[in-house]
Amino acid sequence: MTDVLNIVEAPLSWIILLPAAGALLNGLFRLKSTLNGLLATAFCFAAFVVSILQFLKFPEASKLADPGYLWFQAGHVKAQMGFELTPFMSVMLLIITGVGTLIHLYATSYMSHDKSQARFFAYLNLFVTSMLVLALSSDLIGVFLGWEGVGVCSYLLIGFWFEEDKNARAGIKAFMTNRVGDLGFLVALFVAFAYFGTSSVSGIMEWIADPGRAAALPVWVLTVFALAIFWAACGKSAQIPLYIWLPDAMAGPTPVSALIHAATMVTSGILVIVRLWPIFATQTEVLSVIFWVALSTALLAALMALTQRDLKKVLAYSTVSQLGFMFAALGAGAPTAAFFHVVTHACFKALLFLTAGSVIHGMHDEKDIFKMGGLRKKMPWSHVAYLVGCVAIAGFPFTSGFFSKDLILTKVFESRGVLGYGLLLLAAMLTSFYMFRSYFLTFSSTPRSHEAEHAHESSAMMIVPLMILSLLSLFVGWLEIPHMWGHLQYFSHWVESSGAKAVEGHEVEAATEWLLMGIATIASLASAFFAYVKYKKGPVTSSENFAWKLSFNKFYVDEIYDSFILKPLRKIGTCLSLWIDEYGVNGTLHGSFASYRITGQLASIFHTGSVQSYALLMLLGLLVVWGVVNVW
Amino acid sequence: MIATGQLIFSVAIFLFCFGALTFFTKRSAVVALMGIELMLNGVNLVLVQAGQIYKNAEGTSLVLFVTLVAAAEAALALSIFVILYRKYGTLTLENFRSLKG
Amino acid sequence: MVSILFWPLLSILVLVPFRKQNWAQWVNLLLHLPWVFFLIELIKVTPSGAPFGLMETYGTFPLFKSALVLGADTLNVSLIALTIFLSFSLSFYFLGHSKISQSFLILFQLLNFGTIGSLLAADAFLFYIFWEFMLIPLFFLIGIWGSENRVYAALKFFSMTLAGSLALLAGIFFIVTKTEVQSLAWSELSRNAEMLSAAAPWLGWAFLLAFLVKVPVWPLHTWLPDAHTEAPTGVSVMLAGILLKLGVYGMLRWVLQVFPTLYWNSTDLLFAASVIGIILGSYGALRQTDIKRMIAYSSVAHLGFVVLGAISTNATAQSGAFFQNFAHGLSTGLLFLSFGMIYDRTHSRKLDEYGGLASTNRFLAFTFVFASMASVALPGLPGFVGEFLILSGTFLQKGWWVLLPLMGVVLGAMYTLQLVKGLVFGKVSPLVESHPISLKWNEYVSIFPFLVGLALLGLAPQFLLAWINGSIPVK
Amino acid sequence: MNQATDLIAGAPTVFMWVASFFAIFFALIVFVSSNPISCAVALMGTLFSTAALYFSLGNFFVGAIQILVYAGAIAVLFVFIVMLLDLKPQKLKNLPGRLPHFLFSGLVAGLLALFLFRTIDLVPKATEDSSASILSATQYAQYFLSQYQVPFQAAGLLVFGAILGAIVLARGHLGKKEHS
Repeated sequence: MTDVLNIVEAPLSWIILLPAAGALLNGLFRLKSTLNGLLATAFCFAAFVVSILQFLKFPEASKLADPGYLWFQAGHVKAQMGFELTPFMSVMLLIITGVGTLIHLYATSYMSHDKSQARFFAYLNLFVTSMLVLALSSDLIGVFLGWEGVGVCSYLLIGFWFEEDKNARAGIKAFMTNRVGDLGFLVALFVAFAYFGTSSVSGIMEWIADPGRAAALPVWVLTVFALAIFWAACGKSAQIPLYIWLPDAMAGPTPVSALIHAATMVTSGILVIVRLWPIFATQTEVLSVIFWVALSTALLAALMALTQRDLKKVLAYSTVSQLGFMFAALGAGAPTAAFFHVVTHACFKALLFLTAGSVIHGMHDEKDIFKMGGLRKKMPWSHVAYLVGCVAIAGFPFTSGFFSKDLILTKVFESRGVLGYGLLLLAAMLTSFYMFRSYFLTFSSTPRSHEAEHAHESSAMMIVPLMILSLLSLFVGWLEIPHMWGHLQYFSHWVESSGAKAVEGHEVEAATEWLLMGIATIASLASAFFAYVKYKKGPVTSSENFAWKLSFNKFYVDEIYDSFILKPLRKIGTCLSLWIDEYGVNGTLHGSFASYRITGQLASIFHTGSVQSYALLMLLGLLVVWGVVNVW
Repeated sequence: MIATGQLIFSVAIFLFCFGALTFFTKRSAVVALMGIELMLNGVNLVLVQAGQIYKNAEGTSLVLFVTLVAAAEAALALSIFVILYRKYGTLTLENFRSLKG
Repeated sequence: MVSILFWPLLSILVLVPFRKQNWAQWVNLLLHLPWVFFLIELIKVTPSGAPFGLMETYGTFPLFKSALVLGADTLNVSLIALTIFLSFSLSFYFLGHSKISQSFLILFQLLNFGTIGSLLAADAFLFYIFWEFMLIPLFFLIGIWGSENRVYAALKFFSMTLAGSLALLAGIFFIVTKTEVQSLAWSELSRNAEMLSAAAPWLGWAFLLAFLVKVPVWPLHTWLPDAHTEAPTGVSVMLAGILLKLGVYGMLRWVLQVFPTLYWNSTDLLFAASVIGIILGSYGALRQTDIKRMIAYSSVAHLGFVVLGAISTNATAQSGAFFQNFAHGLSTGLLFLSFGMIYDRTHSRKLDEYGGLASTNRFLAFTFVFASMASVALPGLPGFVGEFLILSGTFLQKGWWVLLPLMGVVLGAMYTLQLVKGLVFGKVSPLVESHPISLKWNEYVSIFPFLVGLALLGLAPQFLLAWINGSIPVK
Repeated sequence: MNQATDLIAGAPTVFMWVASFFAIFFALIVFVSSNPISCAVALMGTLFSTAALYFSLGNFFVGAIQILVYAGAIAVLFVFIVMLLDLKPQKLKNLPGRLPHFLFSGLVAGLLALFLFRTIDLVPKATEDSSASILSATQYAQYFLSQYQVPFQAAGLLVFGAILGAIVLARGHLGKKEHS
């Protein structure tokens, strides 16, 4: 690390305590109407203000630290509950608290008529707290505390309307998949404590930096560590094997999907990898694994999103596919590109989800886009916001999506060559196609259902956050202009300064970069136009061919999981335990009891009751004994 | 020829066995009791014989006690039989099965 | 130490005159106060270093080479603290409870006396006496106050545990007669441990068997689901809270330090048994329809983790195992207690008859979810601290074998969430609808210490960990 | 008096043979007969013949006791009871039913006799020491009051208990009207 590391003491724990206090208060007191919501938003906003203060400290200080207290310590495991803030994480902090506050404000009016608001906002604040713990804690084990805390909050929030069974089941599915992912994190922690002796990120970095000790490590340690962290990231950020929970997570209220399943929680996987980047930088095989998994996720999710009818499901699959983009950037060895896309994605995906929420709110909880249509006139503000969101995500020129996606595409081109670039470009085209499909189906042509006629615009408190987010998703891109146009590479400076150097792939000359940018823009514009042509008038009753069915039923992945993994495991386990417990051990036990009873009954045969037979038996006994004595 | 001692001993054996047989097979309680008296006599015979052989009074004293016990036992048993007869009307041993386990 | 041991007996004498039920319940509560005072005194004076740091001998049994020797160190004093904690909060729960009669309370105090006795005993024979003594009140408590087939459960529990401890008695007789050990005091036994292990190979196993039955290690665990399901709420809280831990304490104290060679040879076998216990215990819980049996099977899985830690050679897993005792005691205790309160009103244990508790009684639903999160070892709650230490210790020692118990962590989450979904979330079932649950003040007070305990041990467990780390047998 | 001593030592006299024959014969009748009265009489017969055997052995005191107590009291008691309860002769009706029982007891008794007869040769020969003489009743009495003082008292107590028992059983019974 070139510049001298002056670590500044900072009250980071305050950022966490504020939303925690909000959660506690909301939990305890059920205030009337929207007061709970406002209380939660206030606390979140306070956290936002404090994080801005910390953000401003950054040019001088290279890292903020708050030692916190010793959580637990036994044998070789020492868990310190301390907090630290690196430059790039402070940006993420702003996203979490900033977008979080907007979403809290939006949720206050969105949930205004719900009967248990206090519980909702308690969970929401609890979520923000655990997300902050995840982002801020200095030790990996603290990160894990936030990691699982976030998992529990998403379980509680997805299953918030617990009356319907399917919500509760969706919550369980989310928690279980996250739990399977967290096993990876646990393994990483075990390896860290066993081989690095500590789980604090800075401690591990020193261990890696010092060549002497790094050489002493068995060769597999770093690879296993990186793979375990990636497995946990797959669980949390919904990559190929463990993405199944995200589409079902739409069962929760829309602000939840916006906050958790778009902006903050799903990006935690990338945050951890970027923080531990020096380890990943050295593991080329792991990076290629990450790249190909991410690429296939992006493609698969994009394909699945093509035929979805439920507006939120479309956005859910698009989130999975955008996360695929971010991980692809990581796989291509460019943490800056990945993190930049995290930021831009947080803005426009939150915007898209919130607009979808206001649309559904206006349409009295009707989610099916085939039944919508013609909402342009009825919900003008939502329409504008949704359009901006689509434009940004599709990557139209000069929007934030354009810059971040283009950066990823160039980085992928540099390190993974044309094949990787081509597939990712295809995914990008699919993204803009299905986004504009959903746009035209909801907003253009004529209303197709009773609710569509009477759709009403949402209240101001919902529109204001939308407008702020749309401005953000338009202009946040300007922070990282490609170096040919100007030297305002604010972002990469941020990320590199916190220790995440990009892997030096062969730099691409400016000309090819121009070419790549041109191809990307033309591709997204073309697919948008294609969507316009196809869906201008309304839903096209496409023939139920095999490909369509495959995509609509999500490639039957859920069914495959159930029939090949979940059901057999449960079946084998339960009947195994049934057989062994009930019949095996209990059997032997009852057998032994039964044997006592049987011998008892045998003995009673001799008690015929007649005195004479007793005397006879006694004499017989005597003779037998006498005989034995004589013979022996 | 067999000596006196052996003759007396064999008589005692016969008496004892016949007493046992009567006790086992007789269906009337009183006769069963007689069987017991027979067995006791068999024992007395052996005791007397031993007393004579060793020329001391132990044999005789034991016989005396045995006889006394036999008398007490007979008295009590028979009065019990009387009650049983009154209560159950019969004295055949098969009917008294209350001990059945 | 004697005061804390004989206080339950004294409180029985005090309880005798109070025939009327609620009088007895109030007196029982008040009798707990001096007990807590004695505990604090004992905690102040307990050394944290050598095992059985503080020894007191009172008189001897001439014929049997043993003496009334009581010993205290942080291991058993911390468990005594847990016992008193559970008994204290339970005594709040008992106030105004229809089924808790005077004889119940007397038997309950007898149980406490047995528990604390076997914890404090520093003499093999004395330990055996208290170990057996505990069974008697438990047998009657389950046998009389339990639910449907309580007699079967009580009989099964009694016979299995008795069979185990008879092996212990045989071992003690063998030591007294065959070996030249001067006295049965723990210090004496542990001093010539090699001679004891050499004396007879089966001797160590005789001791170990008694404890394996008590900590339900996998093959010997079938008494636990029946005993826990049929036992009344108070007893199942004590059973899950402290009595299972006695088995672990026994293993650490009387087998690890008295027969070290045997203990370390049998670790592979015990590892297999505990791992199977974890997995089959979780699957056992998964297939239950009866809620209390589900919680009981979860205890089998959790205790599997504790045994996993207790047989490892490094200090991390050992202190993790001992800490897990407290975590499990509180979380399962709270689960049983909160469900007990529901059961007192609805009298049904079938999971599918329940649903939607969250909409009728919010506080109880919160407690239940909180307790099940603790039992799922969610970080921030004590379960995680214990389980993490155990698993990282096992990883250090056994390497990639740790993946098997890790599966148990996922299975644990599966059945707990299934239980929570069935009971708390979902549509409001007619049963829950027709029995509106409004908790009395003493029930709130009895739940409160558990919540505080779980939160405190979850976020700041270091005060307890530092205290017990001193006398963990394996350094 | 020494003539008596060789009585035991010498060959059994004719009188002894006759007495033992009668004893065994009467015992057989007790066993065989199905009529209780004949059993009772046969029992008396056995008692008298054993008394004769005692005389033949030279132990006149025991013989006298036998006749007085046993034959005189107990046998008479039996006859009295048989007469009182006028027990009908027990026809051996379900003989087949009891056959296994008969056979089994016969087997056991036979086995017992076999075992005992095997030990018959262990019976010691009478010692030729003529110094010991047949003791008279007074000498027996001294024995009872000196060496066997305690058993003697116990016997007295036993008899007392028996008498009490008999009275209580009989009297208690009369109180209640019982019909069979």
